[in-house]
Amino acid sequence: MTAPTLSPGDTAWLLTASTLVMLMTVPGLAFFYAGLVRRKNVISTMMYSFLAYAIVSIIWILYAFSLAFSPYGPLHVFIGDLKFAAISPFVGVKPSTLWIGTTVPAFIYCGFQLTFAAITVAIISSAIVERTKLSAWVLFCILWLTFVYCPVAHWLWSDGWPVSVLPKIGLRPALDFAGGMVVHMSSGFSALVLAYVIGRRLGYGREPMPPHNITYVLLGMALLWFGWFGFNAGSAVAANGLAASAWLVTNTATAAAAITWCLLSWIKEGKASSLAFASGAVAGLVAITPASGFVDPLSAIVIGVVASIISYHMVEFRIKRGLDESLDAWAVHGMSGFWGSIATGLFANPKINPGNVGLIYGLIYGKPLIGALQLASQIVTSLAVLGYVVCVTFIIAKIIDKVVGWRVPAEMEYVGLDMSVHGEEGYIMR
Amino acid sequence: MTAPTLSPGDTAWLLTASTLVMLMTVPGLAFFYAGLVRRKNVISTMMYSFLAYAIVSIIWILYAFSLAFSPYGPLHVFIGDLKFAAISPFVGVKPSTLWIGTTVPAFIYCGFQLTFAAITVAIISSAIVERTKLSAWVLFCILWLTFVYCPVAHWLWSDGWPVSVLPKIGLRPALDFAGGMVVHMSSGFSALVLAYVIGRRLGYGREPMPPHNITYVLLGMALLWFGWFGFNAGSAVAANGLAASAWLVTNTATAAAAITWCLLSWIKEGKASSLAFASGAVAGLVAITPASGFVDPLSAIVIGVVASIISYHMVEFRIKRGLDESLDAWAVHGMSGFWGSIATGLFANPKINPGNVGLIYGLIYGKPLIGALQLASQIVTSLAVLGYVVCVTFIIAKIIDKVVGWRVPAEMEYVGLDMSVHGEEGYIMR
Amino acid sequence: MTAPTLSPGDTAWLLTASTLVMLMTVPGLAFFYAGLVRRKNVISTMMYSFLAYAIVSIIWILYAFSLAFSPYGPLHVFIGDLKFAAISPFVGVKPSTLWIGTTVPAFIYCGFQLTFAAITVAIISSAIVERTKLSAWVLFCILWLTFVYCPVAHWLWSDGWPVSVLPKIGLRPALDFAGGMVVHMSSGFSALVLAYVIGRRLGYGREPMPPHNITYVLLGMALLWFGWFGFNAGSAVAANGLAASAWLVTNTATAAAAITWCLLSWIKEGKASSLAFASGAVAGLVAITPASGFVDPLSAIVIGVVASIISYHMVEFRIKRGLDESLDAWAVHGMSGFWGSIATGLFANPKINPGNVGLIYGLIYGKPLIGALQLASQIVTSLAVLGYVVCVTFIIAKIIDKVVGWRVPAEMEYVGLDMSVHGEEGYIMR
Amino acid sequence: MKLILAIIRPEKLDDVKRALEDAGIYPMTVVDVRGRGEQKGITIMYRGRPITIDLIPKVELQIVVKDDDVDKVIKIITENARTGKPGDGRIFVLPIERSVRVRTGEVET
Amino acid sequence: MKLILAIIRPEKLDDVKRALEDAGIYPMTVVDVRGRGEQKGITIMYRGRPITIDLIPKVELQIVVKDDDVDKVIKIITENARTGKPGDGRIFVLPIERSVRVRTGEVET
Amino acid sequence: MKLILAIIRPEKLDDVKRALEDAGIYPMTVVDVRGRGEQKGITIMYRGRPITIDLIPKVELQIVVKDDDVDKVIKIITENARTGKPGDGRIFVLPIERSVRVRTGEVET
Ligand SMILES: Nc1ncnc2c1ncn2[C@@H]1O[C@H](COP(=O)(O)OP(=O)(O)O)[C@@H](O)[C@H]1O
Ligand SMILES: Nc1ncnc2c1ncn2[C@@H]1O[C@H](COP(=O)(O)OP(=O)(O)O)[C@@H](O)[C@H]1O
Ligand SMILES: Nc1ncnc2c1ncn2[C@@H]1O[C@H](COP(=O)(O)OP(=O)(O)O)[C@@H](O)[C@H]1O
Repeated sequence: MTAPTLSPGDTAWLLTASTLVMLMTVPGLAFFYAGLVRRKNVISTMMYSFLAYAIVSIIWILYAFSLAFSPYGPLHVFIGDLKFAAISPFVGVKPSTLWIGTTVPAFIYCGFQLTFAAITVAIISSAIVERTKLSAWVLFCILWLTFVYCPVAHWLWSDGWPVSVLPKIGLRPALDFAGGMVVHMSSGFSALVLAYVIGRRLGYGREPMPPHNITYVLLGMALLWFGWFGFNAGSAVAANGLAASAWLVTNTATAAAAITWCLLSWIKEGKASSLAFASGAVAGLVAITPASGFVDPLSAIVIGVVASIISYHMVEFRIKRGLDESLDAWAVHGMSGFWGSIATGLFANPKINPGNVGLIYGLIYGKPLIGALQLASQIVTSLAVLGYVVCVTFIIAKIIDKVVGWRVPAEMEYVGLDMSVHGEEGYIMR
Repeated sequence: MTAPTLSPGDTAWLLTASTLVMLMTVPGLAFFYAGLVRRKNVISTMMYSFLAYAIVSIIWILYAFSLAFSPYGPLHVFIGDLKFAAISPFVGVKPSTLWIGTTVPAFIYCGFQLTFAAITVAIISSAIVERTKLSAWVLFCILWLTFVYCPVAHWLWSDGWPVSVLPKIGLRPALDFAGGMVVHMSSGFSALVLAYVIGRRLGYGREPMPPHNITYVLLGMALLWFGWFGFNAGSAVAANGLAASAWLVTNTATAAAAITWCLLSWIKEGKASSLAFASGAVAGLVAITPASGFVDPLSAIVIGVVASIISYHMVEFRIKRGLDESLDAWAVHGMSGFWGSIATGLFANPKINPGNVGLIYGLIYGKPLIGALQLASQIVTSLAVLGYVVCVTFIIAKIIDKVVGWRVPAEMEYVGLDMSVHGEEGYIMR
Repeated sequence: MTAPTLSPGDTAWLLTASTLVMLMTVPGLAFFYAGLVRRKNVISTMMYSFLAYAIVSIIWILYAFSLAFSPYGPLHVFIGDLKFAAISPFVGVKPSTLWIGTTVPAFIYCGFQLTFAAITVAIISSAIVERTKLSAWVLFCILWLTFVYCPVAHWLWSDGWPVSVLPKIGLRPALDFAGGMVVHMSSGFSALVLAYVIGRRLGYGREPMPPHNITYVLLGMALLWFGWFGFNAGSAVAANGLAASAWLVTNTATAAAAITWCLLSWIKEGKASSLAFASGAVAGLVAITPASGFVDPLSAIVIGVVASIISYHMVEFRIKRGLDESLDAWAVHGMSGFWGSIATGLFANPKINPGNVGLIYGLIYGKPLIGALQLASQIVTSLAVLGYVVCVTFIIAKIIDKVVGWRVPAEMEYVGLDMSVHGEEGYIMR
Repeated sequence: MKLILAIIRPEKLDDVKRALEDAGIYPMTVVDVRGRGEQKGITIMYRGRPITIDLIPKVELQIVVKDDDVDKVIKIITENARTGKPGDGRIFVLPIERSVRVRTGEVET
Repeated sequence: MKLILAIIRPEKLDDVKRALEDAGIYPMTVVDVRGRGEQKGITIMYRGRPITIDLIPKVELQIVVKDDDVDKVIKIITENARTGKPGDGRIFVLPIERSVRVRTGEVET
Repeated sequence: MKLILAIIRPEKLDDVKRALEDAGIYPMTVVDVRGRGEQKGITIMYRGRPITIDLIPKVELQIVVKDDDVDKVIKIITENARTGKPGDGRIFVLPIERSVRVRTGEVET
């Protein structure tokens, strides 16, 4: 096999896209979440995201990239091996046919994927804010990345069973363009599990806990939206028509979802809440993620609208259940990620990505069976991801609870983690 | 005609540039404006920008892109038709010769233009802050995009009379590289009209209304400057020498204008105000916009310096007239956009963009007539844009006033729109 | 010689990288520093950075680019001439073989370098915050850029003695991929000199001067990290494997350094300070800068860890000496820049950048002499830069002290520079 | 008339406000303050070292009421601001000599 | 000496300050507070539902003056802080027992 | 009991707090305020023009103490908040009629 040729244009876009996705966590997610908590935990909440990014950055290089993306090894249907650990044996300045990005240097493919792994871990921190030990979180980052993210990423994006085994049993390879299952379902459902294991914040439900800085939430939302163009359009791993299409549908679904949730809050609560707009935007971004390389702009509108409707009701449901899944990663990432993964099996349009047909376009273009099989693959894989993630995260969470314990003492929680854990005060405005 | 070939390098740059321009509105403009208002309206002011972006995003896909950029239809000298509505018939993953960006996928050309339309609408919100109903603004976004932006964009950037008819009557095609007329004159003069129709904020002129968060204004300015490289250098619709030139003159004019306005405030008011610096930067960015694909760096300095001098005095004039055009979109965008459009006819240098000569380089290179004709085209088109925009915006504004009314009740205005409309408080710092 | 061909891919990346580096100063550095000072100086601190950027932008075009990057002139071993002043004689829309970026238009090479010069000057402002006249700072920007930055940049990146003379005397050309010496050592040591000449803030050491807004420091850190991908990966001046490698090692060293400093604060002070994380991130970014085009990811971990350990102790040392080098540019930029420049001579790996071998890989690959010579060149050049920068900055600082004076009157310092110099209040939160 | 200064936990403000409303006491002025009581703040053990956070955010209510209402207001505040843990706060009663309504200029007593 | 506590609209602070200056009264301490009067805040009709915003930002002036100046100061404040609409505020006068200047330690009365 | 209102420079808060602690006085409430004294703020010459910054950030301590401790507290504050330059601040003493501990409801006197 001849060595693949590096494309400067594709490489330029991957360098840019990786940089954009990095910004989503540092500081996008950090500000989004920090704005939602009480002032006394603003630093702490940001640090969960920053530390997640930094820890994943190191581990990714050391062994996680290899685990997730090596197509070799005895368990390669489930997870890769350590052939590319410490990435020293493989010199990454050249492209490699091992990965989808055959026209870009392997180093930046590795870096691009690194930013995905990092944000996935960081999203989970939304469930533990205002009450959790830093040491428990650090431990969780390492374990979860290794035992949850690496396998699931391997399944969908390397040589895992949803792409290698499903076709052999008559189904279609499962599609997850930019991480509806790998990133959003996995982080969202893990957040739910953690919230359950860790328990509620002191005073939750009895005392008001309003977001202390909505402008930061909106800044975070904007940076997420901005960076998400790198996330979705970057997942084409080339500067081509598919990237352009992903760019446009990403924007479309997000706008539709933001307007929808904002309208819901206007109609149902009498106020056009800006947090509703922000939540909607994120729900739309999440839902379009798995579909962004397959659907057309009109379908994107539907995907966005439905995403907001689903996640809106899931938030209500979560609150009614009295669960302190504090910043709603489950309702927004988990459930809209689920919806987007299913929607990919409904709306995939072969005019956008030749060969990939969802049920609806299958019916239109006279290939209903292929469409139905695609939908089936999406459902099967989503449920498998869901099940795996919930179980393994539960085990990890329980182990950490036993070993170091999740919660800080009550006085620390009362004073706030900024002062008690970090010895810092977010703002001194006097 | 052979199908154009996609260039990965050009596509990479357009994907990036579109993403950068998106950031200018979400959250650039939102923070710039929100910092300038009183604390009680910080959320509301941001939401005008965010909603404008979201609404334009949807409408652009549905029909506005087609209206603005379809070269077909019976009125194509004035406006396009609906041939590309809902962009489903045209599959945008390939480049198209219909648009200037023949080496990039049509989807991203559409997306790039979307971000321009969105920021143009959002700029106008600066005139209505702290006193306006959300419903009126939503309605305005839709009507103004359709009846003002689409035609004017069509005139300059598709097949409109300034590029198709003017040459036939002996003039030169009017030049507007990145939107001096389409974006800045149209939004700036519309802001003036709206301010006039809506009237002043309660207490305006009697009570102090200082900007509540100058750091947000400076953040917004910085993000605008940053994103504007995508705006101007992206308007080359290729990663080429013209883009590089646009990048450099954009930075140069902006720096010159920022220093100039800052100096004016230092000399005239005794203080080197940071808001002066920020206003100057925006004035410089605006003025270089139409010229950025035509002028050299030394001319950019002149364009920037003059922009700040003009806009500075226009702000003074506006205040003296007692008009509450609250955040000076007219003085800065309208008037510096006007100046930049004229300056293009003065400073266009054929060494930068072959074939395009302004009056000054016409005199230098012995082609004074072509230069003079170019200047004439710039003046004629600018005045036409100004006249059209003012009239149509006035009609739209009056209709909305009759149908839903612009102003919130006085108590809502007193309490602030964050609490009364959005049910939210921007910061809870206690 | 045939004219070089423009590469759209490389150009796309340079346009992007330049834009990213611009963001590092405007507003990255501005927010980083402004968060660290007291509330009453937030505007003032930002304005030092913004003005530095604007002033450098103009002077760069007028003559500084030529001084730094013209390979001609009688003193070309030391500094360039004015052949490219006002950049009018050279039309920059085409690539030029005069500079390293032969596949990108000269205009964007000039623009890319502009952003480096601007941030270098802006970093120095960290030493003068809360007590310095604006006029003195403006004067300093102009003089320092001319007499310190231009020569030092010329030495390493054009035709200066470390690359042209050292090889002739048997050493290796000194390596500074993205500015360990040119940017960080020069700004860091200049900050030290300025702090010494200007003296301490009133009440320094007696009164608490806690950072007023740590969220801004973290925002600034994040934007620096983000933009630094443009800084380091952009310094490949192409979208190639080297850029990809620089991207990945930049992220790796930064993460390692951030974790290290955070751990140091956790262990030594009992708190995992977020400022420690931020300082570590910057130290890592600085240290990897000169090495980013030469080393592999594992070496990057070592470089990052050591950078934090060094800079951590230098901060302690600085405080013990009672020096008010207010925001520790010396300890972080100066000393980690020094370390990174030496580390390049230790860890350069020829598998990353063929032909460049540091001592360690020299020993491994059996070329210990070349490695040792490289290390020697790094040490010699670093010390020369250090000596030159300290002397010339001292002279400039003293001249300014005589001519305009550095310090504002005590009452202005007490009230804060925002009110007294800029006539503005950063936040009005009431 | 008396000025009641009540320093309470911020998270109890809503409860106290609601209870006062129910008793027909609407007017009040609220100030964000920081404070410490006799415990010298809160002391936490963190990684084996004691840490004292000495000024904790509190809310100060300033309520001017007729002399007859003082006991009622104090009772409502104590009952609704209480958690039983240190830091619940203090109420001080100060004499008021005169009270003027800005809108009308009228003097109340 | 008396302590005058005046709770007024923030947007009237400049006017009041200027009027006090003109009368030779410079010293004052200003506190940012939130408050509600007898109206229980402001009630707005929005999309057919009533919304009550109950704690509105106010400014509290604390001015210590000689007994003789109390009436003058009250008059100036009421005149300059008045809009005639609910929410204009209240002025309370409290007795001061002693006043000490930190710079000199001297006691004033 | 008395309420001591002490308006001091923010940068002196730590010193004053520490000195009070050393004297066994822990409880206090701290309010961020702005103020001006008889000097009408600070006047600066800038580029040949006088500029007056009139409301300077200050910190107001509110400390309720037994009558016997008043002199001691005043002395500690004056000594530790003093720089000798205008703007050092003022201390006012107000009478307290009653003091109630929220946690226990007990009345102190
Ligand atoms: N003597 C005092 N003077 C002024 N403020 C006080 C005094 N005692 C308590 N406070 C205020 O009340 C708050 C709570 O007091 P604290 O003593 O902790 O309550 P308790 O001991 O009754 O549980 C303190 O944070 C402080 O603001
Ligand atoms: N009895 C009171 N005790 C404490 N503060 C009060 C009282 N009455 C009014 N205030 C303060 O004065 C502000 C304005 O009072 P308000 O009653 O609305 O004015 P008015 O009824 O005289 O027009 C309130 O927001 C509150 O801060
Ligand atoms: N008469 C007063 N009433 C209320 N506050 C006062 C009064 N005098 C001084 N203050 C407060 O004390 C602060 C310092 O006072 P200042 O007069 O400057 O101190 P001094 O003159 O004793 O040096 C002022 O900023 C203000 O907040």
